[in-house]
Amino acid sequence: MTTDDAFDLECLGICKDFGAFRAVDDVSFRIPSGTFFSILGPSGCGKTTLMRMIAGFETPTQGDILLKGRSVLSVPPNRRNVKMVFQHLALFPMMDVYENIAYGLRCAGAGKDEIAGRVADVLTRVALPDLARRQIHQLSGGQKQRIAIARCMALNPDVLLLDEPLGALDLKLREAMKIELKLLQHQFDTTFVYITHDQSEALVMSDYVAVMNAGRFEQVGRPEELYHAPKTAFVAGFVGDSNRWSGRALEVRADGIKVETEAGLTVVATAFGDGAISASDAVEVFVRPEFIAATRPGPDAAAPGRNTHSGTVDSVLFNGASSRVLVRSPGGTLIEADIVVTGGGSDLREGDPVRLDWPSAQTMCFAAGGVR
Amino acid sequence: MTTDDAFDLECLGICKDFGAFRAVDDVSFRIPSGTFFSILGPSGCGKTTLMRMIAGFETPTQGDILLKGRSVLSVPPNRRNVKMVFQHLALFPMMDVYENIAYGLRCAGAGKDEIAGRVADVLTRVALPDLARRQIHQLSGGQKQRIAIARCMALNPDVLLLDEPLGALDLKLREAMKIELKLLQHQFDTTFVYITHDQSEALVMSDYVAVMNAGRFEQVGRPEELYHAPKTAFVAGFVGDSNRWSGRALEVRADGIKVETEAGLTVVATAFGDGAISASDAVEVFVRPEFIAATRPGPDAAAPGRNTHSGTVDSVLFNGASSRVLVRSPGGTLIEADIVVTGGGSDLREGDPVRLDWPSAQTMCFAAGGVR
Amino acid sequence: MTRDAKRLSLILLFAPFALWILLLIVLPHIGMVALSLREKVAPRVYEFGFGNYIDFLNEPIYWNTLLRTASMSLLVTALALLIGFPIAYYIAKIAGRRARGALFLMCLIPLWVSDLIRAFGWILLLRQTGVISSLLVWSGMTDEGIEFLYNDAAVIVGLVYTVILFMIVPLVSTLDGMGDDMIEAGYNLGGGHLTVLRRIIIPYAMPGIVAGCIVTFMLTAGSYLTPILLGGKNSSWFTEQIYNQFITRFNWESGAAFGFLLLAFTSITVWLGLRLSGQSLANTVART
Amino acid sequence: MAHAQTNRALMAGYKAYVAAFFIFLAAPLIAAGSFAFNDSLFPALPWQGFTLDWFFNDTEPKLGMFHDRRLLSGLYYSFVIAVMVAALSVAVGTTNAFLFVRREFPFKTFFYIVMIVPLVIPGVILGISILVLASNVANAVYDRFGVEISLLRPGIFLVVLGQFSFITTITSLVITARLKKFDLSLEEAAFNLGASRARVLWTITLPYLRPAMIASAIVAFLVSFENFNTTLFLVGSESPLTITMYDRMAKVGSTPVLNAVSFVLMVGSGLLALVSVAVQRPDPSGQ
Amino acid sequence: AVSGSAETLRLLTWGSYAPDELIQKFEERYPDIDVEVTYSNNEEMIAKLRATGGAGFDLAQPSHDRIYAAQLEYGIYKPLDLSQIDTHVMSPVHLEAVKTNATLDGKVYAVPHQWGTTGLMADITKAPDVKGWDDLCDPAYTGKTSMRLRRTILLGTAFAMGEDPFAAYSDLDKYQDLLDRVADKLIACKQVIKAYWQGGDDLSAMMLSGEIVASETWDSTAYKLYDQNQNIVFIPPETGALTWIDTFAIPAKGEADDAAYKWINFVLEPENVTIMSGSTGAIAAVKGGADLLPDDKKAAVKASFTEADIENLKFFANIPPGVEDMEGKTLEKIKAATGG
Ligand SMILES: Nc1ncnc2c1ncn2[C@@H]1O[C@H](COP(=O)(O)OP(=O)(O)OP(=O)(O)O)[C@@H](O)[C@H]1O
Ligand SMILES: Nc1ncnc2c1ncn2[C@@H]1O[C@H](COP(=O)(O)OP(=O)(O)OP(=O)(O)O)[C@@H](O)[C@H]1O
Ligand SMILES: NCCCCNCCCN
Ligand SMILES: [Mg+2]
Ligand SMILES: [Mg+2]
Repeated sequence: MTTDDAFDLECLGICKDFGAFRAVDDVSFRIPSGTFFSILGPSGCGKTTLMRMIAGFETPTQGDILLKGRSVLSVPPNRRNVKMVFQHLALFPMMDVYENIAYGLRCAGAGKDEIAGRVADVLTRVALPDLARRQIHQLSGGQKQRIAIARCMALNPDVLLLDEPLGALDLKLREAMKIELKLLQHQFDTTFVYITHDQSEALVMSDYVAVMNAGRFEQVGRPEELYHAPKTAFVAGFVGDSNRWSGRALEVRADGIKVETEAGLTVVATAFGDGAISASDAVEVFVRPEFIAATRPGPDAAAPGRNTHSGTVDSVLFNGASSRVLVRSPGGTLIEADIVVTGGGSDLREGDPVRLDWPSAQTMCFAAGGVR
Repeated sequence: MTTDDAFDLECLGICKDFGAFRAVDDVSFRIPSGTFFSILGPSGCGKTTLMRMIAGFETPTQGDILLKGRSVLSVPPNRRNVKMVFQHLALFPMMDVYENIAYGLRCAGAGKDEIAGRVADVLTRVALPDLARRQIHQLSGGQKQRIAIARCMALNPDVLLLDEPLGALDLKLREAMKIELKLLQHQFDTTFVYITHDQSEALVMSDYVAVMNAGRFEQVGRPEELYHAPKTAFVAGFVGDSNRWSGRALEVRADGIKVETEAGLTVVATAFGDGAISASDAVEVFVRPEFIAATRPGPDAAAPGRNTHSGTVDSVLFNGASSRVLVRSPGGTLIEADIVVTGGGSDLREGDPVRLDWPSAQTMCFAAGGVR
Repeated sequence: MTRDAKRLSLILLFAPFALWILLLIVLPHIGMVALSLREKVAPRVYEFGFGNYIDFLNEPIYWNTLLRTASMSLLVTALALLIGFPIAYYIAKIAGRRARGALFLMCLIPLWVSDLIRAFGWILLLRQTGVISSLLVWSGMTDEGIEFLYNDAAVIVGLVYTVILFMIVPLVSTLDGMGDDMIEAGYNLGGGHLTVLRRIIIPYAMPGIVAGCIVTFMLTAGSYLTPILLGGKNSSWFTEQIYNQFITRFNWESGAAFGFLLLAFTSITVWLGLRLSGQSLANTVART
Repeated sequence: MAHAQTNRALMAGYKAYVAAFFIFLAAPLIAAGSFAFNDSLFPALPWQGFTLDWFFNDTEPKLGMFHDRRLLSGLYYSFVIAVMVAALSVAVGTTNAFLFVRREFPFKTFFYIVMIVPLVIPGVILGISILVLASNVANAVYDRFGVEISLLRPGIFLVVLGQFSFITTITSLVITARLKKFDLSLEEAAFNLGASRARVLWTITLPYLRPAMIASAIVAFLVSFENFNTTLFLVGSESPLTITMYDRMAKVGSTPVLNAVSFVLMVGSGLLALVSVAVQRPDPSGQ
Repeated sequence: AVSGSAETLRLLTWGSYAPDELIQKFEERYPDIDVEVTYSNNEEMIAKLRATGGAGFDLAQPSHDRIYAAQLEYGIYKPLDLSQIDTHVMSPVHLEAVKTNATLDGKVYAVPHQWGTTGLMADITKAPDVKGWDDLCDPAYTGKTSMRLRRTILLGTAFAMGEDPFAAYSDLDKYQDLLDRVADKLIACKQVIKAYWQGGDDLSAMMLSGEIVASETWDSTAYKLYDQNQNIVFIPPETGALTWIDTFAIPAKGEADDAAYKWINFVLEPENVTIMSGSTGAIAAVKGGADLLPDDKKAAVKASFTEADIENLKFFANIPPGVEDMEGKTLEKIKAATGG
């Protein structure tokens, strides 16, 4: 990873303005060859705009884009070796599967036999060898997905861009395709840049994820890093579920920061992110539900390094393995915790008193006033 | 719950034929007042048809429908006190929010002042008091949702029917609306009949869920019952995630049924459902990922009442609290198990050897050949 | 695309449109207005003046005919709407998927033959010795044939027949866009048939109704053959006046004035209609 | 189940109304068509027996339409005019569609309304205004330069222009509607796959528009074929069929040969209509 | 005109004035000439030629009274080269009549072709006493008569009122006064008539079906119906049948003058006259024209005209500028009046 062309794609200080509005703001990143790279961010944060600049449909206001180490700013979109899978796939409805895949090869001036060979090859690789002569509307959602990828892969792109390609699929299929996409990327061993606003997609599939917000990259890292060591409050809130409380630092101690939330809950938290926190600073505190143990109140006292609170079960959100309980603390704060519901007598029920307990190491505290 | 009118809605042996095709097949159920009742089933199983019969848009081929204890078969749809939230909401685009809500009141002949009062009241209850004069196209998806409910609730219906009202929303909003809908139902204290094909919606919101398949009700029960004590293989597979294996019963023992799966895995399972199982019967076995513990292989031997297998990590699907590991058993079966990924050194990684272990009590075994 | 290329392609795309509108619509109409402002003073001698318009105003026959044409056109429009709406509704909302296409096609059948043949057909049906009258005599309902032709009623029947599909087509296409769930919601919330019709279906179909009415009205007011061929001794039609001015009286100047008056008068009527219904030309006719 | 019964009665009444309506639509055409087979010199009752003479007979007085030179030449001119009008108006309709769907320019809404206007101008007025302009220009040129521009005199060229002037609105609306539904990402996808602009237009966009272009060409053809009001003023010595038939009716006297022509036209148009439905059938792939 | 290559002779004429049989014969004789026919009537011929400035057609056939004013106003005809026309075969009376009517600045613009009359027609079994124009307004025939709402009926009615409209042309005020009285009469008449006919077609249909029993008509139409039903006869009105002569005139920008002259001479040949008259029902303005009628037509003419009737023929007089407009207005007034 020292020579430049070890990076399939590099963006250097990319900005894009639409009139007075800056849609993409100083984004820089480099993607090593063969990586599954996701860009994760809420709707309207500029993901599509960034991708369209890479594909060449928009020109950056500032910055440079390099493919395999060479600037492509002056290369028109139909000459860039970056292929794109569109949100609604954009398969050509007036052509069959074969013609869809052959289209790019024809544009490149490939011969008849070569085209036939490449189409057959790529169809085999997406495990749909028999579908060449199907019409597009005869395909299922998942098959369309794979054909859209095959159409691009037939051209051996340096980078494959995918703009929320699962967005239009229904729930069950989306789950299945998540795993499938990752397998396909392994199979082709090409750099995938994957756009999504669904954090679970990004986490499950990616080698690296960039979290984008309001035109900027907030953090780039492996999924576990983002989840367990978010650098900003935005990342903590956007990646994974959290209880989120605004509050004020009361005291900065060796074992953590003592925080009082707006609703009056006092917790000991650990500083995350770059901003230093001093007493009386406004802070944002995040605790993931799975770190909170909800148990029937017992005799054992608070352990050191843990936050312990009591409350009442407000409601039980049964969802199989992902069941949650909403607990109302005496101050009125609703706290969400993961629980196991077996349907047996030991299950928590609405109105039950309950004790909540979580490590202060898992209580992430950020200086407030950062982005969002 | 002994007098008839303790039930807001009763369906007795409802059938509906479209030509030779039976869309709804002998469905009977009763819904106690104030219940959140969901009908959960795959696409095309007859949910909408059933709901349309309740609303009066279709006439059952057979059976009776009772509202508050009185048959409504001969009551035209505009006189039934059942209101409906349509899948695409069907808000009237040529009227503003106020007029949409006032419409039903006007039809009922309410006076001007009464209408104004009721509209204001119901808007407050859905927490959108300032939106009366908005045009429909100026509302966000979630606001539309709430207006559609408000429009019905303004009429104090006996039963509110909701046909996949979250289907058109995007992911985040859908998550948020799940909880909101449940709160609204509490708030209005009206019987909701909720149609969905998304099991997590049904589980999280409902007091009772009916699982429907191919026109029939497979099982009606509390969410936990369906999840933990499914009566049919269909319910076990449709509600919650599962590892699912087809196999053959080798031996019926006191501590369970010994089953060999098609891929050669031998497990001890517990009989579920009504069909009796004898040796050499074909069976379907289901195990939920959260009951499978995946640990590094250690010295401890298999405990009684548990299934223990070893395998290799095929891939890790990191998804925060819902992370999974795909383990390949020696016979080649892929087994999914929930794991915790902390990002630390103790995490499982691709290629690691691993030991899987789960209770045979949680290994659900159904006689095969049932529906689907 | 560079800026210049963009400009160039815009100009290239705009050119055919501009040529079409300018050469075939704008200039001819300007020419017509200019012609209408010439007064004939002697053979081959003309002067600028409003004489042709003054003649029109001074001659009750002319403006009576114009008013008559306009009011009959409004009547035809209203009838076409009344008759056509249930048909459009049936096609868009009640007929099954298959039947829908077939019925829609059948609606278009009259379009596939010319005005002339349509009128010809009606003459064959309506005349005293025609099919309908003969059927009545044959069935013994009357002793002597009845003349259905040569009166205003015949003209109205013929005109409604000619224009009704221009009412039905836009209605079908707007009603088609209305989900069944909208209507069902109307009933579900307690509306009866009339309420649903009045408060939901009609307001929803309004753009289609207005589009249909505009086209129908303009076509009727501008029609020529049907009123001529089916009309009786009292039925004058304004286009016939225009034709007469041009063709039998060689008076192009006043013919042009009449033409302009017809255009202005019908346009004002349409404009009033749009104002009253709160619609705009772009969102009605364009949608169909 | 009283309400079900009233509903059923209402529905039966409704269906009867619909049936009556379609009888109303078909009646004059059936009348016009069926007298073509009446073995009589006049298209009127009484029925004198069945004959095909009005189609195939080759001698007066029952000269069949397929031997009637003037009707055949009218048919020919109608065809020529209709083909030209269809080709021109589809071409301009297509550029208009691109103009209004793909481009932004000042006063776009205004121009869009202007585009619709020709459809609602009475045909008679379109005809005379074009006639007046063309003759004035031709006269002026003749007076000044002594050159006769015969194209500007009544004749096929003016008829084509006159019909084109309002039929283009129809084709523009049809093609615009289809282009609006076009998913721009299809073009971008083609670009992304390496196609040039021209290739994208040729292989993606135009094929997508093809059904609308064919359907609007058929509509243009039929509307041109049946047009009378505009044509009446612009026709020269080469009369299209409607004018020929009108002259025949009003100036010569109609015989069932006119019914025979009507019959043939109905059959032809019906077939074309079927074709247009077939091409416009919403293809399941349509986005 | 260029000879050698095929040229087209574009005729602008009355329906039936160019029967296929003759056209075929003509094209056989002159293989390099194609004949193309546009059917029209007096008003439309002038309107068309006015629109084209006299272009678009090579030979027109307006009636003799429609040459002078049209030429004066619009210059749509070109002078004829009489040397190219076999004028010697024409009947001198008609030739002279047309020449007088159609000479401007010493140039002749038209020669005669066919003549005929406008008069009345009745089914004698049902309307035995139709004699004069005003009988069409006889209440006894309410709903059973018809007329064409054009200038002919104005003239006929004026004659029936004992006036000579042609004489009144010289004093247009007087003529207007006459027209007003005619209008009153015809407005009152609306109660009686069933409909105004537009062309020969609807008239034939109404008459043959018996829907009407009497009508104003062109004699040629009446002769055709006589073929079908011998009870339907042409009746020259007591005040005299109005007589027209349809002519040959060459449009100002005609492009095939040679062919036009060839056609004129061709149709004047005796055997062709018979064919032509068979088609038109009118009498050719050639010497012995009546004898060249086909036999059935001869019979019909015989059944209709006595010697006295022929003496009493009233030739249409030239229409001076302005009259067309006055008459037009009067017709509109009648049409618009809601009488019957
Ligand atoms: N052509 C344009 N002109 C003006 N603003 C634009 C344009 N394209 C995008 N924007 C704006 O730029 C911002 C980023 O848009 P973009 O489409 O990149 O968002 P996104 O992250 O892809 O969102 P989503 O997840 O909804 O697809 C949005 O606020 C959008 O409104
Ligand atoms: N009017 C009808 N005529 C014939 N078959 C119908 C009709 N309505 C529904 N069906 C059929 O009945 C079955 C059940 O349809 P229904 O709409 O009730 O399904 P659903 O459970 O609501 O599905 P989804 O989740 O996709 O909305 C389907 O197979 C459907 O095709
Ligand atoms: N006013 C003059 C009428 C001349 C009519 N010519 C008639 C020919 C009819 N076939
Ligand atoms: Mg996007
Ligand atoms: Mg449904």
